[in-house]
Amino acid sequence: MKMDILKYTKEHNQFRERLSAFLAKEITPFVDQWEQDHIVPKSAWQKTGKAGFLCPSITPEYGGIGGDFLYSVIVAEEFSHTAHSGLAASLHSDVVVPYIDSFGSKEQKEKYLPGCVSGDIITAIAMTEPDAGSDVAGMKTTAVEQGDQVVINGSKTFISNGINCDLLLLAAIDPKVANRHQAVSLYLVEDKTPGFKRGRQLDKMGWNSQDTAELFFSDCRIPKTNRLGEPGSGFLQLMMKLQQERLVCAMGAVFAAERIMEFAVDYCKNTILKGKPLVRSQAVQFAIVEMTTEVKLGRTFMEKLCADHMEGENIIIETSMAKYWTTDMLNRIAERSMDLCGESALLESNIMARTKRDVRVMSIFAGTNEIMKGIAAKFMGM
Amino acid sequence: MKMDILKYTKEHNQFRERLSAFLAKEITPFVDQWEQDHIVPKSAWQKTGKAGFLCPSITPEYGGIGGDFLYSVIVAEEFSHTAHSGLAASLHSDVVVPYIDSFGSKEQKEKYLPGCVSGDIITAIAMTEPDAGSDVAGMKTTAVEQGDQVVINGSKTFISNGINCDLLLLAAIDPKVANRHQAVSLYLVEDKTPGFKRGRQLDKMGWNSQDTAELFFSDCRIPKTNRLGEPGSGFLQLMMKLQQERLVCAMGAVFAAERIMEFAVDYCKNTILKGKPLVRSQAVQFAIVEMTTEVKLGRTFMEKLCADHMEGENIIIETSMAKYWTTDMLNRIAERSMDLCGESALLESNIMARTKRDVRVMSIFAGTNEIMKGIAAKFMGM
Amino acid sequence: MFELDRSQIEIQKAARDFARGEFDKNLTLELEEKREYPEKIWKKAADLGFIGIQFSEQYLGGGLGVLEAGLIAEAFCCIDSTMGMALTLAGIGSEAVFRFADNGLKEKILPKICEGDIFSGIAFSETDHGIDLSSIHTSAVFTGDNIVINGEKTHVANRGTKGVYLVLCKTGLKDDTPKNSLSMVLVEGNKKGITITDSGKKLGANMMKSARLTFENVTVPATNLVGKDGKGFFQLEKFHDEIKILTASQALGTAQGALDRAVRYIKQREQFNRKLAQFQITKHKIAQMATKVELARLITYKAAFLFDKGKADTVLISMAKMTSARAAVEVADEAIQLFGGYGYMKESEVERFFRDAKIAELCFGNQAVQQDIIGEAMIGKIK
Amino acid sequence: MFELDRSQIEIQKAARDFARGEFDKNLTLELEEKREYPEKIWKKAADLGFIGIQFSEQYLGGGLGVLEAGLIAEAFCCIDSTMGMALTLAGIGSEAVFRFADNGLKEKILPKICEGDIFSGIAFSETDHGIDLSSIHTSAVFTGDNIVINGEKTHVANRGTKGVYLVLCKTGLKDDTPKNSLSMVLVEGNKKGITITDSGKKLGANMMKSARLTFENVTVPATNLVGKDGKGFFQLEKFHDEIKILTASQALGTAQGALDRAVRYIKQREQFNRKLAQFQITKHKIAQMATKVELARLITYKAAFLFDKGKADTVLISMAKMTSARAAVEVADEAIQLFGGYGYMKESEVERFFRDAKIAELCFGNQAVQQDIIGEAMIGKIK
Repeated sequence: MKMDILKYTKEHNQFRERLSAFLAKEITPFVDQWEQDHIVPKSAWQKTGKAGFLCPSITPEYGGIGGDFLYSVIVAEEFSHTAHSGLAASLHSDVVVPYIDSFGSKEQKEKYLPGCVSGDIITAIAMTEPDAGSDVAGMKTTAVEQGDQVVINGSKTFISNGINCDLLLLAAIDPKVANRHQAVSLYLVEDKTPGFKRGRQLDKMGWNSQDTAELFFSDCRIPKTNRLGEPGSGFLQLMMKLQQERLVCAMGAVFAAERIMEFAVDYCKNTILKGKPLVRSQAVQFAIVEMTTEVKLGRTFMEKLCADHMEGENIIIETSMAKYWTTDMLNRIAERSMDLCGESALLESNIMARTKRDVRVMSIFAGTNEIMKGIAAKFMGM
Repeated sequence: MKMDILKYTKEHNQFRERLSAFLAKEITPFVDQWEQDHIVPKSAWQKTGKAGFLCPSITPEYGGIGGDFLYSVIVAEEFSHTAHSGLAASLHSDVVVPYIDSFGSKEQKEKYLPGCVSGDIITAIAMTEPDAGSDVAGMKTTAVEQGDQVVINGSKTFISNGINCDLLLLAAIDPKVANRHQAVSLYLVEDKTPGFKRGRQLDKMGWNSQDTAELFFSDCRIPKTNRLGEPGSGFLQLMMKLQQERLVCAMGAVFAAERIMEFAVDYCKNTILKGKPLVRSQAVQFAIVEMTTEVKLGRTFMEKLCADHMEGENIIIETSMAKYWTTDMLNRIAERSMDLCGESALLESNIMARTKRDVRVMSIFAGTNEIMKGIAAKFMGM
Repeated sequence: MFELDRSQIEIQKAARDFARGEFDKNLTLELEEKREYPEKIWKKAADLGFIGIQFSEQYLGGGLGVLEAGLIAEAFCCIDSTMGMALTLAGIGSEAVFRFADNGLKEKILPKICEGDIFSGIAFSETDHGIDLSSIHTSAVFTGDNIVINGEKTHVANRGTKGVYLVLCKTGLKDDTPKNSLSMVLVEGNKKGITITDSGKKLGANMMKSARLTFENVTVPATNLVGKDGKGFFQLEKFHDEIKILTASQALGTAQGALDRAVRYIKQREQFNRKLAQFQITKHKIAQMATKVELARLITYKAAFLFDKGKADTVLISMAKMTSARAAVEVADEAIQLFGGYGYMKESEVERFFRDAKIAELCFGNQAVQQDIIGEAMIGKIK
Repeated sequence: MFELDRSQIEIQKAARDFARGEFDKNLTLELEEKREYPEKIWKKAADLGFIGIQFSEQYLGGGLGVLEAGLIAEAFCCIDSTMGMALTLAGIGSEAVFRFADNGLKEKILPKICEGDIFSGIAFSETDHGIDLSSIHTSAVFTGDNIVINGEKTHVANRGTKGVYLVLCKTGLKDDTPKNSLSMVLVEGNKKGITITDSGKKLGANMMKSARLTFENVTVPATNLVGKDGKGFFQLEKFHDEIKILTASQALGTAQGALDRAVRYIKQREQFNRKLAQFQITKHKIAQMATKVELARLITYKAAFLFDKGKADTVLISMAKMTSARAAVEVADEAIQLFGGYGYMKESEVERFFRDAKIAELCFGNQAVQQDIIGEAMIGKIK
């Protein structure tokens, strides 16, 4: 029997089957419409939550199932079959909500977590700023504590779920603290808080079903109790959560690459050119073998990192490497698959065109791949 | 604790320590001389065998320790520290001798295996022919059975251990059998058999301590009892052993790449240019991160395949992929490391020059990487 | 050697000035979204002689060469790849009319193309995957003074009825090889029997709609035969020589445009208290991009130069098309990366340059097809 | 445009004919193994005017340009990369004498170089890693009519005493920047105080021994100063322009030679009952190799052409060196792969072409150094 790096139990497998059936019925049929609408209806989030597929890591106390990280892997893998990014379940469940779960007070958790699990609260994380990009230390949005309140001023951009979000995890700095890394705190900002305004939804190369937006804060006041943890602990909190964020990116990249390969192999087996299926061309065969090899390398590495991550290991170097390598790999594969599809890949009716547009962002978001390499170099002592 | 794909026991670790000490004392100090001599003395093979480091998989009945495949992994890894190819322990222990062990008669095993383990018998495998290369079906060397004897005619080339070998595992065809794949048998040919002549030792790009040679057979007569298994079973025997051969190549490639990275990182940390260590250059940092990432991907994949191989799984597609990818990766890394070393890499006194020359052959031998891709494509149903 | 002459430099400058003056990012984004053709700019470009510059003056062309046509395509695409492609391809197919048709047909068609009165499109492929000459089924049957066409074509750049289509038809018998049974016929878009089905959005070049065209007993005069009956295969090869040079030129401009935008951006964008341009990795990326553009330019110009000298070199042309399109794809992709999150936004333009570049790479034979051509020619006969 | 003139084509042909007639694979393998210089062939090459063709006729040169010198280097390396490099580099460093020295020194040295009487070598680097101008410690002190040199140099191509070395020295104060404190001095190899220590085998180019040279109170006449005192930095830049073009030319020839050998081999080698050349993958490899060679040739010729016109373009030269050397490395590497097991044997030649190509890539600045140069120039000033 082949050696399994990730050990799924019967419960995991049943969860996967339920999810797969749910997606086929409630999500996939609507994706084309959402891509045209440039947004996913909130009701879809709620359906997903009510069905038990959001935030599986949250304890039953707050409505979750208290599952291990394998549930997150399963969600990411099954969602890859829907070939869309609008209903960003991994972002919500495995990137944003864990901040509240790990660093939130009991009151914050009681207030927000059940809604996050049920899909009534859609979250977003607001880090990136127009002038700062991946550079946390260059952040300009300020949060000044005044009595029981915090006054927020500034703007954020490229925020996924920016239109749909009901709750925002916002990073801002205290302008009075000189050391930029000690100046950052994370805040929970609710939708409809006065002074918090959504900017335009951004027109992107891809991810058309995803509502990415600019956000503006003008004397936006939130209660001080909406700070996550102690003042100035934001940078540390981010550092603690980035490992999982990068791993989630790597998972998404590997799963997306697997979906592409399924499509490409199928296309090349079923498309006849000069009387022969494309796969009879040696160049096509080699391309498919090379791409498949890269995907397998990526999957094995990613699975190994998931296992280490579940053991609580510090694998910041490896996850930075995995994030850059798997997303670059995904982009290579998305493009090479287009080459295999020839001119049919130029039509948007061919999934390859959308896929290539969609995956391009992955080597940019969550810290560009250049940032990833810089981080790895730093932690390798260079 | 990090998840271990390969589970080493205390016995394994002790074996590794003994081997490491042995190599540091008995092998590494002599490598430069052997590189100049273009051969390793037989006595070094014997020392290695007597110390218990050849053929660890052979059962105690024939002198081995009956170890699992992890011992082979350990031997390959520790030998990589000696940075030479002449004393080709993996080739002997994990590629050639297993044919005798798996397909030999009791008499053959009794006669040869103890010597293989002790290092008194150095083996070589003779498949490749001047006009056939990686194409088994194009083989021209004939073996005709006459009474109790087999008469061999033909020639072989690029045979590692070609000069040193005491016992040759020879593939030859029966010219009377029309189906080329059913015509192949494997034979054991002893040194000094009349009609078996060694040709010149070949001058190569690298692998200078390795005695690679041409071999000629002119009415060379061996007893029929030196056939391995039934007549015509050679092709099948080869197929059954190629998985391990390819895996051994992948192991060698990964370990060599790790040695290169150790050297390159060390070089870049300790070489000062314009007043700064080379690692302060961003381009150097990125290069090292990228190379390290590739090596880690290769190692994880290779370890996973070792684990599957030990479970007896059919992983012919994956080992073909691993052989091509890891050896290509090794070549990329050997060359990029030279780039990091600048002009010092041009001097043979810098290990990088020798390493690059040495590793180049790995994407060619044991079936070129193009053959590997063809095999993977075939077994993937294309 | 290696230098443009004064007239070429002037054409280059004129094209650049025109594009800078007329093209507008917001208009482009709007037209791309709506998939509409830049009619007004097309007319102006035609008025100034930028359309059909390689056609003889007797047909109102510029009497110049493919090199000059390429310089215009490059300049246009450098300023805006989508607009540039739309204008460069306004008369696609008319090149074949100019090279192969008899004088009557040329006089009928080419002046209108050069004046921007009608467009032209090619109707070659019958499968979504792309052209496969062995499976061209659209038939053209000569009936006295007419030709009657039946069949279906895909990947046709289409702008409705006001133009002509160059249709590759089977005029020989069913079992004839493509080499002696294909012909090119010019069909007016307003002919009875043509049905146009929009193919929907494309990855790029969205100012040009793509469509599936069906021909049902479409009848045109026999004088609409372009070139010789049964010589379509060879005419197609020659047409591909010319159109691949123009595609390489578009890609070259697209690459240059993406590089220019990247250089501008990194000089003003700060990260970690330094300009992006100050990071060694950025410098190296720019160096690689600039080198790719330089190489694409050299080989594209050389291919055009030889074509105009009557020494069209199919191998070199395939190399130029492959090199230049790859340069465009890679340079635009790296530009997106340098722009970071902003690069993924339509506003940044570079993501569109990437999409348009990929079109250039996949059309008229992807890399594998070019390599088949080059490899076979390099190897030559095998004993 | 894009075409050599008749005289250039003749030079190219003459160089190719000479190399085909004189070079011999077995001799090459023997000399490489022994690390010996092809003295006899060198003399013949000099007699025929192949050495110093870019020097004026008054110094017995050919009165032609770097383009012509490059054509010779290319032709030689195409027939045999190791032999070609040995001959092309026979006078390395004398280019600086020709460009910067005063007439007296030129008359003293250049005719001997062109006649093949003496060799010339460069002594720049002081670390094994390569040249680092900020740490040049070898001092040259003017004492009346003489210059006294002390220091140590590495990576010096050396052929004993019968030649001259171009030594980069510090003539300014210890803390002066390289820009105003370096000078070039010509030193005869037979001077007292020079100790030569062989550096042993190299990856390639083994007909030229490399050595470490120490200078202990080596005294030469003040007239041996090459160019201006303190201008070594700028002279070095210009020298690098020229030598990088020649290196690109050698690499171009090496790439072409490896491609030629690969094409020959695949047409006769059979696998699985077909010629290697008949596999699609082989065709694609050849197509990629041929395209790389074509691009390398275009940019190398352009760089040389501009140099000879007095418009030396350092960015383009860096691109040419990088592109051409990379092409040589990649093409030779692919040739090894196409040759299979035989490619790993010295007899096949292609493994040696690879090793020589890698030398070209690492000398005079590896890829990273070229990219630093190109990137900085492309980006220009940052506000």
